[in-house]
Parts: sequence; structure tokens; C-alpha cells
Amino acid sequence: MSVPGSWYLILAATLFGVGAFGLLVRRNILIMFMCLELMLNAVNLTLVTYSRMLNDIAGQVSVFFVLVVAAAEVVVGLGLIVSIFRGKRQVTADDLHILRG
Amino acid sequence: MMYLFATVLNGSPIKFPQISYVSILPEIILIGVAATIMLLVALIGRTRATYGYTGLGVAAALISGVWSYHLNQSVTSHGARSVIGGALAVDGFSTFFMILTSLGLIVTLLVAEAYLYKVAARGPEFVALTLLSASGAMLMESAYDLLVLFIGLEILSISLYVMVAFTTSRKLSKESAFKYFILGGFASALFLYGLALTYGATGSTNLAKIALFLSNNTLTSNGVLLAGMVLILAGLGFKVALVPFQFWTPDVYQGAPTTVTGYMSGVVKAAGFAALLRVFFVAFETLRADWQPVLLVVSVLTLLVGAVLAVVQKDVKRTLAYSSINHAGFILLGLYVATAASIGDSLYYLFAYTVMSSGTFAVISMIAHLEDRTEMSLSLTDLKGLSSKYPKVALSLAILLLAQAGAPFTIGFLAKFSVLSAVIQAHHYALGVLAMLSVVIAAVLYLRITLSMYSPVVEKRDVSDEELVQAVSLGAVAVEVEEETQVKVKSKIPLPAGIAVFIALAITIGLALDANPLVHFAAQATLLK
Amino acid sequence: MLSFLPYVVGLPLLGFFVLLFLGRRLGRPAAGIVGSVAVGLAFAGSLFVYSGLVSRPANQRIYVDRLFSWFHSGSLHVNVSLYLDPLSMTMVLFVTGVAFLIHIYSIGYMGHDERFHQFFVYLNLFVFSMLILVVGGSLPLTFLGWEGVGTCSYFLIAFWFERPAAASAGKKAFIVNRIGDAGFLLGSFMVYKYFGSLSYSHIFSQSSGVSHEVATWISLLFFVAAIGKSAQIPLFVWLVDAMEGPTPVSALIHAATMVTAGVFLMARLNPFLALSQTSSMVIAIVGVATALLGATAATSQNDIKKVLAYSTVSQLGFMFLGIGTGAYVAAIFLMVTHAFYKALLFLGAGSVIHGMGDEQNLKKMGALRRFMPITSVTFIVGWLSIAGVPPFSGFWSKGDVLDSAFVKSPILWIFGIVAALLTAYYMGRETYLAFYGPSRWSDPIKPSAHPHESPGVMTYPLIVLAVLALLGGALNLPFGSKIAFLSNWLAPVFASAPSAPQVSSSLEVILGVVDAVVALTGVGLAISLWRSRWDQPALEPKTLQKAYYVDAAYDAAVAVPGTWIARESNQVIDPKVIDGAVKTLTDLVSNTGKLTRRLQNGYVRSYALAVSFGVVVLLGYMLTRASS
Amino acid sequence: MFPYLETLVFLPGVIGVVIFFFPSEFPKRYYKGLGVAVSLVELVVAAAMLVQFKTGVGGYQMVSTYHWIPTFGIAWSLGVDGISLFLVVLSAILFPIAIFGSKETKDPKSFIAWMLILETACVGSFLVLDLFDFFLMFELTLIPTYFLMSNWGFSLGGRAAVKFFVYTFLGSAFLLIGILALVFIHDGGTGQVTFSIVALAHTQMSSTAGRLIFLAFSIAFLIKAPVFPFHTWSPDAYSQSPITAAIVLGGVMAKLGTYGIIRFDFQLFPQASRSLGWLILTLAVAGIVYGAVTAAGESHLSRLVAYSSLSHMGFIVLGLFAFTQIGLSGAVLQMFNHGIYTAALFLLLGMIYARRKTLDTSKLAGIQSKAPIMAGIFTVVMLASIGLPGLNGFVGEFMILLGTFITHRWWAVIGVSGVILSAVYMLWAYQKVFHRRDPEQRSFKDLSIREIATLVPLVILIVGIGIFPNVLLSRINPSVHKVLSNSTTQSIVYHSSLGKVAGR
Amino acid sequence: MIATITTPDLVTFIAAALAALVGAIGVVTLRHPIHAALMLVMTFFAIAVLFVEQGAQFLAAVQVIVYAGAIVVLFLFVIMLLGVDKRDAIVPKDTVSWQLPLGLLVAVAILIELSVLTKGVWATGTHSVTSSINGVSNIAVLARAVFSTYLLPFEATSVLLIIAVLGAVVLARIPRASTEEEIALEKESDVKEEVEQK
Repeated sequence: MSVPGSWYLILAATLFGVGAFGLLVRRNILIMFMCLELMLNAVNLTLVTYSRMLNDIAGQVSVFFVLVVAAAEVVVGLGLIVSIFRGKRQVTADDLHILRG
Repeated sequence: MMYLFATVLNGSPIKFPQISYVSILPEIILIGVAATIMLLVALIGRTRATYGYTGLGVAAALISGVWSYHLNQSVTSHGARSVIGGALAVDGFSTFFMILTSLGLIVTLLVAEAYLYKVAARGPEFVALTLLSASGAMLMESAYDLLVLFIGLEILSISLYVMVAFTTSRKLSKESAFKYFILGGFASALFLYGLALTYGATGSTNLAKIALFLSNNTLTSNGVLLAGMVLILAGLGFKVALVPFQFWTPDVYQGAPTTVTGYMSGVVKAAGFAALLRVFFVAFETLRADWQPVLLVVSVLTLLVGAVLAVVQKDVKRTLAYSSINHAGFILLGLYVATAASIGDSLYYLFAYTVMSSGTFAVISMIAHLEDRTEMSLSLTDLKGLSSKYPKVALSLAILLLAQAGAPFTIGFLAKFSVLSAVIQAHHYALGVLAMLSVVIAAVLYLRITLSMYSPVVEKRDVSDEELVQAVSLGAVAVEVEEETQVKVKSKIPLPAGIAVFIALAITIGLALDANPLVHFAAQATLLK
Repeated sequence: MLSFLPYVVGLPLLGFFVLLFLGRRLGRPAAGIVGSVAVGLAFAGSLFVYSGLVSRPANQRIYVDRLFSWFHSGSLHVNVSLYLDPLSMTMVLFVTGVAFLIHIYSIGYMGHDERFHQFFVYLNLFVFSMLILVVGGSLPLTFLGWEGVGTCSYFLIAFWFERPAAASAGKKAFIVNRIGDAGFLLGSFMVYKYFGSLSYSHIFSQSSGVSHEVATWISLLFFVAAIGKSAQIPLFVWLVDAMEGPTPVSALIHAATMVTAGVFLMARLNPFLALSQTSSMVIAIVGVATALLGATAATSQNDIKKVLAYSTVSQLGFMFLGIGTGAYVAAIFLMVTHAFYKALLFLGAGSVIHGMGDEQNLKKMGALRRFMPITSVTFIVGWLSIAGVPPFSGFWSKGDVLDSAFVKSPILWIFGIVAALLTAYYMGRETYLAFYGPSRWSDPIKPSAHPHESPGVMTYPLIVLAVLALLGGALNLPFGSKIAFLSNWLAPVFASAPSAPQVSSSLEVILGVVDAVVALTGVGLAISLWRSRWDQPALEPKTLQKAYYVDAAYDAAVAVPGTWIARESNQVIDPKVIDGAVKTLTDLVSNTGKLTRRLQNGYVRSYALAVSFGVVVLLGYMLTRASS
Repeated sequence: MFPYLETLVFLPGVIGVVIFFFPSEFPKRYYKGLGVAVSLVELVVAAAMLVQFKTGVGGYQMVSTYHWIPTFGIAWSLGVDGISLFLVVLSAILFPIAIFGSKETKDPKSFIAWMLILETACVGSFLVLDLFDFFLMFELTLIPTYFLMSNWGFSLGGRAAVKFFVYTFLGSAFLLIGILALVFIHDGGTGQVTFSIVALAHTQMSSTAGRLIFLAFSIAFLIKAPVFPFHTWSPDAYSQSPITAAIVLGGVMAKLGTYGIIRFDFQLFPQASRSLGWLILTLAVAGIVYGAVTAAGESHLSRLVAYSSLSHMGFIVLGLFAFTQIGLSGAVLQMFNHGIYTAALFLLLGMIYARRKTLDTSKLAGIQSKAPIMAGIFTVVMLASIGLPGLNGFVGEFMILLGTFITHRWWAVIGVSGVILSAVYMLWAYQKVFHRRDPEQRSFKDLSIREIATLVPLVILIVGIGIFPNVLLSRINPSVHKVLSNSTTQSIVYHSSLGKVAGR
Repeated sequence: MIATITTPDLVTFIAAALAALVGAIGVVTLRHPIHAALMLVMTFFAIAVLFVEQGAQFLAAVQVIVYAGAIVVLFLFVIMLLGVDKRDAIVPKDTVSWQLPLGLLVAVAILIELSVLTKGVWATGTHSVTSSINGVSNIAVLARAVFSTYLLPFEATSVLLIIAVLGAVVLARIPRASTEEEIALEKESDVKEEVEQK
């Protein structure tokens, strides 16, 4: 018998929480982005776990799609970051706060 | 070939679902034309003129709109159906939104023409991205499966990230693109987590199956389900800018190219609401008692935040961003009431809002073009003297703004009226009063914009607001009207944008004078299942 | 013949319109002549009407001419109808008569004014309004005339509106009168409420049906109106200021006709007074007090017209004394004779002013009898008449009033007698200061001031009025009922009055003698004190000069705080309090906005935090919803 | 029959909209003439309607209905009765005069277009018999007014316009809620969604609901009128509007509030109108006194007229809530009269402003000696406003106070003080502006023939109605009687059964 | 229940979970982006292990290839490209003082709320019969699902990839201010914007 699904799920939730926490507190844009990936991975873990628990392939299929989405997002996101910060020595999100109020 | 491949893998053949190409033709057209445009760019190369590409895009939008209308007609006569293994629904609801999306797309593309001239090198890509993004919107609107919904959402969003970033030579644009991207990613993650939890709780991602499961089973522990639902609400609420998920809206609306802002406020919001409606009224219908109070609180907050924060803004686009938040609150109000009539009213409102908002941003974009500024942060004072320079533009903007404020003989009025009547019919009197208060507060913001358009450019000492108010209330002054500095600038209004604004105006007023078609149209779109 | 009545009323109106549109073109003196002719014809017409009325039997001398319906709604029907009875006939006659004389006089007096024609525009309108007032067949119509004369009075007082004093005086007169008008309106409302109609014929036929209390309220409310119009305590202040108007105006409006409208009104409404002893007493007391106040104040004035103004106040007080004691006929009698001699005195004063080059200060006159013989003689006639020296008209009319006061209450009579004594005295003082003594007008600063007699157009009216003042007593001589023409003539009008106080003939003789003695005493006193002196501060105390500081008291108690309240209301309460409340609401919104927007701090992390926070709250809510 | 009402409602507005699409080559100087011509045609149609109007009949006449949005139960329904009749005529009279007297040179095209649209909105508000349509028209008045005020107004016109818009819009917000609540209560009772006031007049509801909805309606009307203490937008709006708009604002639009009270409050909520009448009466009386006192402290003539309007509208509201035939008829009459003399006052102020560029009483003096004709006409108008008998202001005021006295004695007594106070502020201002001598001896042209021509119709009306108010009253009375009898019948029926009313 | 878990499974799970957690915490706390990226790789690997542990072999492979192989490499490229050397710590003087404590609070709150909501019952859905994973092989079952029920989303992901390409092209081609004059203008407008915002 394998480890109960709920353990995995709690682990996934924790990973999700850590990722979210990272997004909230980090100011390095790249690291914020990494935290996003972390959250997506947590979701993936959840989906795979559910897939096993429900004996249903849909969860795994979802992970498959999430992977694609994540890839596309990363491509565009990093492209964006590059185009924004090209030539700048700093990639701090806090520099971008002109728009406010 | 496919079949062979599948047989080799596994003794039994894969049962491919019946693909009704007719039903997904609108999306196919958009995607196909986008691909064609990219191909043409590769073959022909780039020119500064982008008429051709825009024309292609508009044609695609038009055809997909017409086709959606055709679908709508067939659906109303033959009934709704779900296609491609239950992944998509073709019903009054989805076709309604697809028509709306096509409309918004047409306006966006027409307006973009003038903007594209300035970013000529990448013009075709912009058109292609917009078409792709709209196809994502359509996917969201007809999705009958959370996963399809998610894919649609991402198609919509990722292309939008690029569109927002289209003018990153400006600092504001960069900032807004970045914020939208990070927060959009965050919202997607939340949505996805919600999807996962819902899947775990119900064993499916298909809306119909979820609904079936929930109506057949009474869960002893529905915590996961509720958590999933809340996270989905957060993810979609982000897209339609509900409080407290609205923080990105003003920043992004302000910093994005105005054309894109218009697109976001119209098409994207419509798609978001479509998804929200579909998920909550199909999949989570049985949980109504759980989500209804949430919608109440959120809609009230959204109404108030949108209105109250709008009146203290100085930037036009930012102000309008808050106004769109206020509108979102109104639409949500109809969802909260959740009667068949009220949903129809919400849809009506959504339609009206999309048209008015797209039109408004179209005019703003036109002003940017006329003033010969690629992108700008247009403050209220920048608008001064507009009416004497471009009376027609000013009048159009004024009408659209007043329509948003709920002026009579516009669909804006009918929209507010119908949502309110649903609210009152359900005996939520206090809520009605509150909503109207927010309308009154919001009226100030529209008036402030029109006011600055119609006030002359005065080269005089700056009188502070407080002084002026003081003077008005004391009535001590009967100052003569200052002589305007007449600056007659004869920039030509770009024809495509002119057409776009005309379309918006024609719908705004025309469908108010003869209200029946749209009323019926929206009412029929409430056939969700 | 009676049907000629509308034309009598209409003629001055016609004159008004002709002068209004053509006056400037007519120029002078044609405009004045047109105006005078209109009023003259009206006078002639009223004689014609009179002959018609008098030809009827005494108890049928009421003629109602319903012209058209003015306004109606529900049970309210107000017609434009004329109501002619002996009382209004009397008024019509003397109003048109005196007005005609004064019109003629004005042609001369206003001869050099730049707005000559306009003066006659106003005068004709005034005569029309006055006629409407007296023959109006219902309360609203009377009110039309009532307000009309007030408005004309306003126009005419402020005729020389470039002078701030004149403008202010006009405004003051109108506003003070409006206080009275409020009483008139409320009185009318009461009448409608209890009678269901506003027309006299209807009211009078039912007046006995109301309670004492209602009658008291109604009569007191109308008395408020009369107080305003007839310058009684406490609303007399406007009349003295009204002397800013041209002198013919003072003569016509502020002495002879308009100010007596209050007396007329009370006489007209005698059925109510008859039902209420309370209000009669109030009227009598107010009347005698006013008579005394006016008389004392008149003793110390230095302005030739102000003496006459206070005198008018005082005489009107006498009339109200008559009304209050139930001697309506006496009051009307006094009103008519007063019209004669007071118009005479004012016109005489006007002649003096005209001759002196607009000098009005008595202390700068003297010895004018040598330069203005006709004026001085007629003025002396007026003096003796008002003083009540037999056989001048004032003796008879004032005597009647005092007699009835004696019957009512000796205390009233004593005050009345004192006032009568003072009347003889102050008019003597004025006569002596103006026409006798050393000349004090050879002012080196104004050498051009050279007194001269006025032209014939001014002196002839003086002569006519002097004759009337002398012989006016003949209207109602107390020698048997046959000769008492006015009493007989007016008897039907006051039929409902319980009984006019009757004095035995012996007492009447005694009282008459007392009156005469008092009058002569007053005259003698004036002669002895002022024959050779002109400056006696001891006899002109400041308090009396200022008329007991009533005007100043009004300033302090009403005008100053009123202005303050208005200003505060306009500059503080409206913008700061009421609009301030509105503004507080809007500020609440914008301040909330300003506070809330600080959450929108521009940091993307904070936005994400907000999103997460939203999720936390939503999850938290779901905790309460989750099934266990 | 000729569609009088349809023509009246749509003619100016449609032409106004069309004007917006005129080519820019169209000569600017013709716009004013065009505006006058259109509004004169409107006047002719209104006159024809007046002739067609049957006297002695209380109900709606010339009724026509078109089902506009059947799904929402909304119909486009027009009709006229004695109450709306003269308000329509008033609008038809004032608009040509206001346009003819306008001096706006800036962008005449839009100016005329907005004016014509405003005329449609005003006339429409008076003629529609459907709550939805009424709300639409009631709201529509705001937009042209807003533009007129902010584009052609004085320097602070924009701010005043926003204040005006938002303030009245706030009232409308409650009105809309009230309308919907009423409609759905009716729907709940009868299962029929309709906005027709005739149908809704017999809605059964609890007295609490009736009162609340009554208040929701009333707040909109009280703000529009304006009635104390909801008036603070009006001094700003009146003083910052272009004179042309001020004429309409004070002359016609203020009447929307009082008209709404009669047409909707009284007919839809007779119970609540009576039970809460004391409240409105008190506000009205407070407004009479407060408006007059505040006007006395005012130095800006337009603002003074605004405060005086507050006082006069107080009288009108007083007459309405007296619930007597006399008071109500008087109030309806006075609505017309107030429109006439207020318009005339604003025209005169405009003429003074054109000459002196100020309306501050402390900067004006001695006009009467330079311009006797203007002074004369001003005097007549002023006296009409003071309520001098023989001029039009009197009859209405008298009837109002009399009607009030019968049922609410003490309110009438306080109201009478307004008679005194109105003389105070008016004469005070007149003295400052027209009397005395101008210390600087500047020149001041008397009225031109054109200006006299603008004013004469109003002066004729002022005098004519003062003497022959019956021309109006004979048409007003039957409708007023109907309103009152409706509300009394209803109050009886309310306690017994609904059957009788339905049968009637 | 724990007793029934086989030891290798338990050990694998604990090891992988620890690795994933440490990696995640490392991403969040490490100052240098490159270190963070390496920590991310560790998490990805750990998760891949957990996938295998749950019978999702194919996904585990894809996870390693796509995430660790492609995505993190992309990250590293960008870090190199931008030449970011400025370090950013998690707790330096933060401009928004309440961000860190509130962030922590919120994250913890979400976790707690989730666990309270579930009460240990995570999966309430019914076991699937139609698309069971106990098929021939993981890949075959997955493929079958992708080409039948999920055909549409599968096709739609192609659009995503187009967009990714298109986006990358567009973003890469964004013209920089070319002339000195334009650069000056840009700076000026930046300054102006900042002033306006303040």
C-alpha cells in the first residue's frame, strides 16, 4: 500500500502556500516567477494525486495541459521580462510602482 | 492514419469524438486567419500600412460574428447542444457571447488601425494576437469543461500579456504589462488549484458531470468542494475585476495601449463573466446557498469601490478603469439575484457595457491619435479644449460616457434599469438603493470627464478646487467667461476608428430606441443548460 | 345712471393707459391736463351716479354691478363686481373730488419735473386703485385696490428715486403696508372659512351668524390691515418718511385718501365690529393713543411737512377712536372734512415749499404772509379748521367723535381732548413759524431763494379747498336729524351696528362748548408762545422730535437683526450649514476614496496580497458553510 | 385627429438631434432663427391643442398608447389633462422666447440643438402617462441642461452643472427605486407588469410600503422643485447657467417637481400623501420663510431669483398638500404663473448682464433713470412675483393660502409671512439696482425694440392672467377635482373593497 | 493505516517531500536568483519522483524534461542575459512594512483553512469507471484520454504554442529607442510621468 493520498495533497497544499508566500514577499521578478511555477507544480501534484485516488485519468491529462500552459507562459513571461529589463541591472518588482492610487 | 496509430498502441480503436466543425467555426476562423496573417507576413514582408491585415482581421471577426448569429438562430429553433465529447456547448448563452466578442473584436481592430501605424513593424502580429486572444475568449464562453475553460482562459490571457506589453518603450506600459502578467499568473494558479480541488471533490472537470454528481450525491464533507469553488471564483473574479481581486485593473488599464484597454474592458470582461456564469449556474447550481451571500458582498463592494475610487482619479483611463469595476458590480448584482430574469438582465447589461466601454476607449484612443501621441497618460486636464478642437469626437465621447452613467435613451440606461428591476422584483430594496447610490457617485466621474472636455483651455492662474467650490457656494463671483485660446487643429479622424465609434454609438442609441431585439436576445441567452 | 359706475372707475384707468403709452409724447402740460380731465370726468360721473343712488329709497341704496368672474375654484367664486352703497358713494365722491383738485395743483407743482408725465401716470393709476378699493364688491377686489394704492404710494414716494432717502421711504412704506396686508389676507381667509364667500353682499347678509370669537378675530385681523394702511401705532413710522414724495402726493395719498382706507375698511366691516366689543375697544384705544402720540410728536417737528404728517397720524387716530366707539358716521365725517383741510394744509405747505425753492425747514421760513397772501390765508383757514374752532368744519366733525368717546368712556374723551388741544397748538406753531415772525430765509448761501406766490393753477385748488374746509361741517350739523345729512345718508350702511352712542342734546352742547374752548385755548397758546419767538428748545424736546424714538427702536429691534439674520442665512446657514451638509456627504465619498486609494500602492506584491486576502476571507466564510 | 401630443413631444427633439448632423458649412447665423422657428411651430401646435382641449372634463384627453417594450410592460403612452395642459403651454411659450432672447454666440449649432432636445424632455415629462417614460424624460432634462450649463454658462458653470446633475440624479435614484417597487408590488398583486399610471393608481399595498415609496418619489420631486432643504443646487445652477437655460430651469423644469407630486404622489399614493402631508407642508412653509430671508441677504441677482423661487415653490407645494380644491387649483395655476414671471425676470437679468457684465447688486445702481422702460417692465414683473393683485402672481398665491388656511390654518399663517418677506427682498434689490444714482454715471442703454418684443408677450400674460385667470382655471379645475376625488374615493375604497374603483 | 504503508514507499515519499519542501523554501528564501533556480530544479525533481510513486510515469518524464530541462534552463538563460547580480534578500528594509507579516499570515491562513475545510477527506468524487488508469500502460491510457475526451483542449493547446512563439517574436522585436534624441525624450517622459504621479 502506498502512502495515503491525503499526505500528498497536504504536501501539495504546503507547496502551493510556500509558492504563494514567495510571490507575496519576494521582489526579484525572476524569483516571483519561479514561485508561480512552484504553485503550478503544487497543482500538478494535487491533480496526479487525485487521479490516483479517484482512479481517473482526467487528473493526469490535466497535468499534461498544465505543463503546456506553463511552458507557454514561461516563454512569454520571460520574453516580457527580458524586454522590460533589458539593459537594467536590477529586476526588482518594487521599481515598478508608478501606477498607483 | 490516426486510427492505425491508435490500433497499434492498444488493441481497441480510440473512439474519436464527433467533431462538429460547424459549431466551432467562429473560433476556427479566428485562429485560421491569425495563422494566415503570420504566413502572409512571412511571404510578403512588412509594410508600414497595415490596412490589409486589419481588413483581414475585421473580416474574420465579422464572419465569425455572423456565423455565431447563425448558430444562435439555429440554437433558438433547434435547441442547445453540446459538441466534441461534451467539451463545448452551443447554446443561446455561448452564441450570445460569441456575437458580443466578435463585436468587441471588430471595434478593437478598427480602432487599432491608427495605433498600429505607430508600431508598424509589428502591426500584423498585433492583429494576429488579438484574433487568437478572441478565439480564447470564445472558447471560454462556450466551454463546458473546466479544463477547456482553463485553456481558453490561458489563450486569452497569454496573448493579452503580449498585447499589453506592445508598447514597452514606455515605462508605464512596461509596468502594467508586468503587473498584469504576474497577477494574471497568480490568478491562473488559483483557478487551477480550484479546478484541481473541484476535480477531487466531484471526480470530473466536466460541468454537466459535476452538476450531475452534485445533484445525485449529498456530500458528507463538502469542504474541498467549497474551497475549489472559492478558488475558481477568485480566479475568474480576477479577470472580471471583482473586489478584492480588482487591484490590477486601474494600473493595467492606464498603462496598456488604449486599444488593448478597450479590448480588455470589453471582450475580456465579457468572457470572464461568461465563464463565471456558466460555472456557477451549471456546475455549482446546487451550492447556490453557499455562493449567493458571497456574490452579494462582493457585488456591493465592487459597486462601491468602483464608484468611490473613480471620483478621486485624475487620469482618464484610470477613472474609466474604476468605472468598469463599478459596472462589474452591477452585472454581478444580477447574478446574485439569480432568477432567470435577472440573469437575462445581467447579460443585457454586459452587452451594453461591452459596447459602451469599447466605444469609449475607442474614442480615447482616437484622441491619442489626433493629438499625435502614441500612448499617453491622459489626464483630465489634457482633455481641456477638446470640444472646440474636435466637436464631433467630444460629443461622441460625451454620449458614450453619459450612456455609461445611465442616461436615458441609451442602452446604458436600459441596462441599469433592467438589472435594478430584477433586484427590486426580488425585494432587495436596500440593495437597489445602494446600487443607485453607486450610480450617482459614478455619475460624477463621467461628468468630470465631459466637463473637462468642454471647458476651455484657460491660460490663467490656477485656481484651486477648494477656491472654486467656495466661490460657487458663495456666489460672490460673476466672473466673465474667459476667452478661450482657440486652437483649431485639423487632424483627420481616422476612418476605421470613426467607423468603430459609429458602430458603438449606433448600438448605444439605436438599441435603446427599439429595445425589443436586444431584450429578447439577452433573455434567450439565459438558457444555460 | 347707476350703470355709469364702471365708467367712473374706468376713466382714471383709461387716463393711466393713455398717459403710459402716450404720456411722453404729450409732454407738459398736456399730460397733466389729460390726467386731470380723466379724474375730473370721473368726479362728474360720480356726481351723476350719486344722483342715481340718491333717487332710490334709503333702504335700497345698494347697487351691485357684477362685471365678470375673476377666479373660481370649487366653492370659491370671486367676481369682479362693484358694490355701491352710501358709504362707498361718499368715498367715491370725495376721492374723485379731492383728487381732481390735486391733479390740477400738480400741473403747476410738478411743472418743472423731468418725469412730469410719469407723475400723472401714477396719479391716475392711484385714483383708479382707490376707486376699486372703495367700490370693490368683494374682499379680494378691495384687496386689489388696497394693494394698488399701496403700490402707487410706493411709486410716488420714491418718485425722486435718485435720492436714497426717497427710495428707502418708498420701500419702507410698501413693506410696512405689507404687514398690514398679511392681516387683510388672513382676515379674508377667516371670512371665507366661516362664510363660504368673500363677497360683501353675501357676508353682510349672514354676518350675525358668527360667534363673538370669530368676529373678534376677523375684525382684529382687518384692523391689522388698517393699522398698516392708516399709520396707527405701531406701524405709523412709514408715513413720516413718506413725506419724501412730492407734496401733492402727500396731500392726496398720505393725507386725504389712501391713509383713510383703513378707516373705510373698518367702517365697511362694521357688522363684525358690532359683534365684538373687544375689538371695538382695542380699536378705540389704539386710535386715541395714536392721536395723542401724533399730536405730541407734531409739536416739535421742524419740517413743514413732518408736522402735517404727524398731524395726519393723529387725526387718523381720532377717526379710529370714532370707529372704536361705534361712531362710524362721525369717523366718516371726520374723514371727509379731514380730507378737505389736510389736503388744503399740505397743498399750502407745497405752495410754500415751491415758493421757497424746495426749502422745508420751518426754522428757515417766517414772514411769508407778505409774499404769499393767498397761501397764508388759506393755510390759516386750514389751521383753524383742524384746530376745531367753530364754525370751521373740524369743530363739527371732531366734536362728534369726542362726543361718542365721552359716552363710551370719559378716559378716552380726556385723552382725546388733550390731543385736540395739542392739535390746535402745533398747527398754530407751524403757521406762526411759516408765515409770521421775522424772515429767516435770507440765506446768504442760497440767495436765489426768493419766496413768491404760486401760480393760479396751484392757488385755485387752495381756495376751493379752503372754502370746503370752512363749510364742510355743513355735511352733518348736529342740529336735528333733518340737517344731519351724512348721518341720514349713511344710516343704512350702519344699520346693523347696535346703536351709535347718543348723547343728550344738553350734554352735546356742553361738550361742544368744551371743544370750542379747548380749540381756542390751543390757538391762544400757540399765538402766545410762538408769535414773536421761533427757537424754543424747551418746547421742542428731542424725544418728541424723534417721535419717542419709535423709528430708532424699529431699526434696532427689526431692521438691524433682520439684516443680520438675512446675511447670516445667506452667507453662513445656506452655504455652510445646509450646503455644508451636502458637501459633507460628498466629502465623505471623496475622502473615503482618498483613503482607500492608498491601498492601491502600486506594488504588485501588495495586489497579490489583496487577492490572497480575498481568498482567505472567502475560505473563512466557507468554513462556516461546510457540512461537518 | 392630428397627433398633437406626439408632435409636441417629438418635434423639437428630433429636429434638435438632426441639427447635430448639419454640415459644418451651414451658416452659423441661421441656427438661432431655426431654433425660434421650430419652437414657434411647437407653440402653434400647443395653441391648437389648447383650442382642442375640452373644458369641464377632468380626465386625460387625446390619449394614445404604443407598446414599446412589451417584455418589461413598458408602453409609450401620451395624454393631457388640465394639470399638464398649461405646463405644456408654458414650455411652448417660454422656449421660443428664451431662444429668441439668447445671446450665445459660441457654437450656436449645439446650443440650439440642446435647447430643442430640452424642450422635448420638458414637454415629454408633462405628457407621458407611463412611469417609465416619465422617468426617461425626467432624466433626459438633465443632459441638455448639463451641457447648456457647462458649455455656455458662466465661469463656474461646469461645477454648478455637476452639482445640479448629481443632486437631481440622487433624487432620481430614489424615484427609480420607488417606481420599480411600486410596479412589482402591483405585479405581485395582479400578476401584471405595467408602468401605466392609470393602472398603477389602484395598487393595493401596506401603508408602510405606501409611505416609503411615497417618500422615494417625493424626494426626487422635492429636489427638482426645489423645496427646502434640498435646494442648495439651485442658487449655483441659476446663477451659473446661461440666461437662456436659467429661464427654462426656473420657468419650466422646477415645475417638473410639483407636477410630479400631483401626477404621481397624489394619484398613486393618496393615503401616504395625506398621512405624510404635514411633513411636506412643514418643509414648504420652512422654504417659504427661509428662501425669502436668504434672498434678502443675497447680492447676486440670479441667486436672489433662485432663493425667491425656493420661496415661491414653497407656496406651490403648500397649495398642493393643502388637499383642497382651491389650494390645488391655485397651485397648478401658480406653477404657470411662476414660470412666466421667473422667465421674465431672468430675461431682464440677462439684459442687465449684457450691459453691465455683472449681476451683483453692489455694483449696479441708478438704472431706472437711464432706462425707464426696462425699469417699468422690471417693476411689473417684480410686482407680479411679489403677488400684487391684478397681476398673475396674486390669484394663485391667494388661492393657495386660502386653500391651505381651510385645512391647515397655522401653516397658512406662517406662509402669509412670505407675502411680507417677498416684498422685503424684492424691493430691497430693486432699490439697490434701479433706484439711486449711479456713482460713476456710466451710460446704460434702454431696451431695444427686439428686447421689448421678447418681453412683451410675458408682460401681456402677466397682466392678462392677473385679470382673467379663469381662462386657465376653467380648464384646471375639473382635473384638480378629479385628482382630489380620486384620492378620496381611493381612501374610502382602501378600507372597503377595490371593486368600486375598478367599475368606475 | 500508516502501518499498512510499505517502507520503501514511505521512505521515498518522505525523502521526496522533504526535497520538494526544502527546494520550495529555498526558492522563496535564497537571495541569489541562480541559487533559487537550482532549488527549483530540486523541487521539480522531487515532484517527478512523487509522480512516479503514484504511477504517473509518463508525466514524471515530461515533468523532468519540460520543467527541469526546459523551463529552468530558460530561467537561467534570462538570468545570464540580464546579468542580474544584485542580490535581493527576503527581509531587507522593505518599502511596504506590513507585506512580510501579512504575507506569512495569509499563506498560513490559507493552509489552515484548507486543512480545516477538508477535515482529512480530500477526495469525495466517485471512482471513475470509464477512464480508469489501471489500463495497459500509463502512456496508452493517457493517450486514449487525450485523443478522445480531451481532444478539443488538446488541439487548443496548439494555439497556446502559436501564441508563445508569436509573443516571443513580438517581445523580442520591440524596438529600442534608436537615436539619442529618442532616448532623451524617453527619459524626459519618464521623469514627467513620475512627477505627474506624485
